[in-house]
Amino acid sequence: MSLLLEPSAEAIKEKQLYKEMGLTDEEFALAESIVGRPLNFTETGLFSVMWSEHCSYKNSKVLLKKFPIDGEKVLQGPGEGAGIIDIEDEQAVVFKIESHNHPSAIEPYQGAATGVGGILRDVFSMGARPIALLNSLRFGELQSPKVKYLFEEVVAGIAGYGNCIGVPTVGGEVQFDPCYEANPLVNAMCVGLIDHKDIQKGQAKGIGNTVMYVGASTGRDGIHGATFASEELSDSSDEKRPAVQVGDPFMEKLLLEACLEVVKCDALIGIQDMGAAGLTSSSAEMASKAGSGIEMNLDLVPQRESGMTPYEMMLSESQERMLLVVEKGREDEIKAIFEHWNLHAVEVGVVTDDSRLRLLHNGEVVADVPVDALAEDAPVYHKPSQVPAYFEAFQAEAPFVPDISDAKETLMHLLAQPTIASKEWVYQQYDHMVQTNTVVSPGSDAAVVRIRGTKKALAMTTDCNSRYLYLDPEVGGKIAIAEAARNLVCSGATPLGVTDCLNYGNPERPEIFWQLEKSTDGLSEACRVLNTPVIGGNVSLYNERSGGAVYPTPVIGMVGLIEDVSYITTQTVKEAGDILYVIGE
Amino acid sequence: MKFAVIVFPGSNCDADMYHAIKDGLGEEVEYVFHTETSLDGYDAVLLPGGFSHGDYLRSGAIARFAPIMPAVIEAANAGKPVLGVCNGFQILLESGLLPGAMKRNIDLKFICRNVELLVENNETVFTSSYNQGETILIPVAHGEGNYECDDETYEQMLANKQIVFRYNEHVNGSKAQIAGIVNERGNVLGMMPHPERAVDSLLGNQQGLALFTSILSNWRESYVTTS
Amino acid sequence: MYKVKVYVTLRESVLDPQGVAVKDALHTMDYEEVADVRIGKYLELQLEDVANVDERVKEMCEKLLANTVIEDYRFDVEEVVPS
Amino acid sequence: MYKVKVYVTLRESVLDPQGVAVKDALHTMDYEEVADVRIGKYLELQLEDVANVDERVKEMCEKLLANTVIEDYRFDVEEVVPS
Ligand SMILES: Nc1ncnc2c1ncn2[C@@H]1O[C@H](COP(=O)(O)OP(=O)(O)O)[C@@H](O)[C@H]1O
Repeated sequence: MSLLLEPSAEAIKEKQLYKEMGLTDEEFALAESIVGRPLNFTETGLFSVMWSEHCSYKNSKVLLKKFPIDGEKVLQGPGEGAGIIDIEDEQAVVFKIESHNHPSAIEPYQGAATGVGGILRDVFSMGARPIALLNSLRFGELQSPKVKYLFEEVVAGIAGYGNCIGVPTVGGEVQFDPCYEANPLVNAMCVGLIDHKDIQKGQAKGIGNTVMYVGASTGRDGIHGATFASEELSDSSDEKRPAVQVGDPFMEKLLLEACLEVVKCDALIGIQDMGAAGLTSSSAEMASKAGSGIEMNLDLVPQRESGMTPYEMMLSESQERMLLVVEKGREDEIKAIFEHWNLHAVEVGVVTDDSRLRLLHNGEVVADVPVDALAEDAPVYHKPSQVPAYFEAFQAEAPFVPDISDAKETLMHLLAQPTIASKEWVYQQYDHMVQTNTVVSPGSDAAVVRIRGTKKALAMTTDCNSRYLYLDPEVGGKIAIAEAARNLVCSGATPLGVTDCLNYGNPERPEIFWQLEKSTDGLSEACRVLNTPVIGGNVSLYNERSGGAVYPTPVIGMVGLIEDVSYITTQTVKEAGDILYVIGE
Repeated sequence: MKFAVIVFPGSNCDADMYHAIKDGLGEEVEYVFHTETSLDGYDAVLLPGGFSHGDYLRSGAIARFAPIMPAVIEAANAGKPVLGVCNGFQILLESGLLPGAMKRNIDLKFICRNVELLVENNETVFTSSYNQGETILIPVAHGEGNYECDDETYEQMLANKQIVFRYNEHVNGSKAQIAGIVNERGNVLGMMPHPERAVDSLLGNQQGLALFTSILSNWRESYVTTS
Repeated sequence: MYKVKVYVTLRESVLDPQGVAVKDALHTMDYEEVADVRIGKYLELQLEDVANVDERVKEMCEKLLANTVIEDYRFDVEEVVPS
Repeated sequence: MYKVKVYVTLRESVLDPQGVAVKDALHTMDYEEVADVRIGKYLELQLEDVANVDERVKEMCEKLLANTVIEDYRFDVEEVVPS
């Protein structure tokens, strides 16, 4: 859309155009009252994307508050790109999981690939070197050609990105169930390693400091991706094509190496990935966290296409971009580092003292709104909750007792289930060895990655049995945490903490909200008991199509510390004559 | 002995190669960025795996024009050992230091696992610590390792004993299951499998170490004879 | 018999990392005149005689050969008389 | 300005694994008429005005765009008048 064709403030209000961007009448009125005047098209766009569920957690905030987030070892809890936990010797582990469900449903290869790219940026924008990737995938039954296609392409996309950038994909899980037929789940997790002194925050501190843009130029791809992720999929979703981006892992590799050099330079004040809601979220959040404002001149933003409007630039989700705040006068030091990697860092704005996000374009102010309103003051909802009928029916049933006459046959039958069968086909496509630190490769309970130069290693796993959660979300939630912890302990590790990705249906339906409530209760309690604080995560709601929601699927990513590599244990039987024990009840 | 590991934009096994030399072999090693133009002072040159320039267009096609490449070619012509692994092999093919070309794996999928290799020629500076005909286990990790050359080239290589490693099984569709070849002079080796991933007992496989010890002992010998 | 040529290209607003890399490489090689490079796929199909050949090729493109979420396609059909 | 279209294809004697896979997929989808598929690259280049344009494009193909060990190439150069 050209600038001249953009609807006026009056038209947006009269024709309720904000609804198309995902804002309700009340939300639009609230935004208007905060700003104190009618909103133009760009400003309406800023609010709609920042107040989407994906960015604001407006429906899930009340539930996330229940998670235990503190612990003696937690250096960074939820709120930054990724959480951080101390592992002694001035080192720390950084990790986070994120969903890319909706893009993967529409363009599975690129959707999955850019999911990996995004989670990597979350970790290296903290200053950490990514040392491992994991993933958690859910599809319908493999009999359907469409599901096969999605499965093959998602796996190829994850492989394509991770292999190219050179971070080993060391673990994950795959589940097949009809409830994921139209709405596959693609969650990616990244684990990084950092020295305490290199820890970065995404903050725009210091009035007068320079805001710089690095990485790929901005195009019209992925405009409004965050809003798209906060809607139910429908048949017209396939038409929402611009919401899909193409990833460039090569660019990301250069960005990764350059950023890890930049974090060692004290001219750097803050750095944040341009993830969901791109320039909008990175600038508003960096300013809001620091209590400052940002003024940006959009004419200076590197653009891939001509004639881009402020709306398009601010909402684009082009991949492989970062926003930096740099000490005034020292921009050249930063530029030199990026140039070494053939990347250009561009000055696009300054940090201001008025707590506003002000955008200039062709010499005019095209948006001027309070940063806190965008970043923190999004409305918070506590949706109605109701026990689903199916749950009461299940509770009334007598416990199922399997009738097994031929144990061998039952075992063979179980092993033939795609969900249970070997996932070698998947992880053979992932380079799980690059960086030469993978001590335990995919195929065991948890993956183990040694920390070079020390005796330590990290164990990591992703887990969630969503059927248990469907049958009983509270107990199922506890089981998910306990399973992850057991996988780590069996590998020789002490669990350190959790990152979670809450994949659910439409929270506006009371039964779905009930699943969310109950399962977060269960997850929270298990985390408390096992002393594994939740240091970050992601929420993906509206995972349904034509009325059918996915099972409640809170994917748990857990990382544990192995103090000495000699403690590492694997799950395979070692020798004939060894004795088997059963521990527990 | 001093090794150079060339770092192209997009190389991602450069650190693995570095550690294989430093920690596995215990020799001197330095990174050399692709924008450098000299390899003076290095006794051997290593081109690591990865996705140089994203492997866009064709793997290795763009990297072969890097400013460092004339120095690599010079080192090869001077008889220094030059080893290209995976993407490094692809770059050696594209630059013409080795014959043939790479295509996508026959089943079009990236493949990462341990494979058995047959040491078909242990009379090279890279393989003298292996036994002739020995089978070794070395990991592969590639999407384009399907080696192709015309029959004439193949016959020539066979006659010159340029085929150094073959896969013991069908891995990627390579002509005659070729996994690694040397140039006529025998000082430039390109191979798809990653010996640098198999040098550390903690990771469960040290069968790649002999390749590096071969380079070292041959260098020592030549050093003794020439000086 | 038909000989069909299919051209699959990335949609205009879609990032083409390959094209950018090749352009940069050509610049380093002193082909400064190169202002833009876009890389797509070129497919040659041999088809046996069949009714509605254009219609069928269009279907193949939509369903398999192009990913219309990010790619455009066009094709030419040429009838060939087997010699 | 010139608009150049470059077609890079695997040599006929070289097996094309991608082409085979696409042919098989089309057969499974009941496009039985497909006798053969070959997959190559299609590049569109925009060039600024330059002398010896054909000569230069040929060089670019030989040096970078095609690997003549296994690939053939051809190209068309079209002069365009910038509007
Ligand atoms: N998507 C995936 N990516 C990488 N590894 C995977 C993936 N799915 C499964 N794996 C690996 O396969 C092994 C078995 O997985 P799974 O069947 O989920 O086992 P478990 O039930 O014991 O966790 C694990 O080591 C796991 O890491």
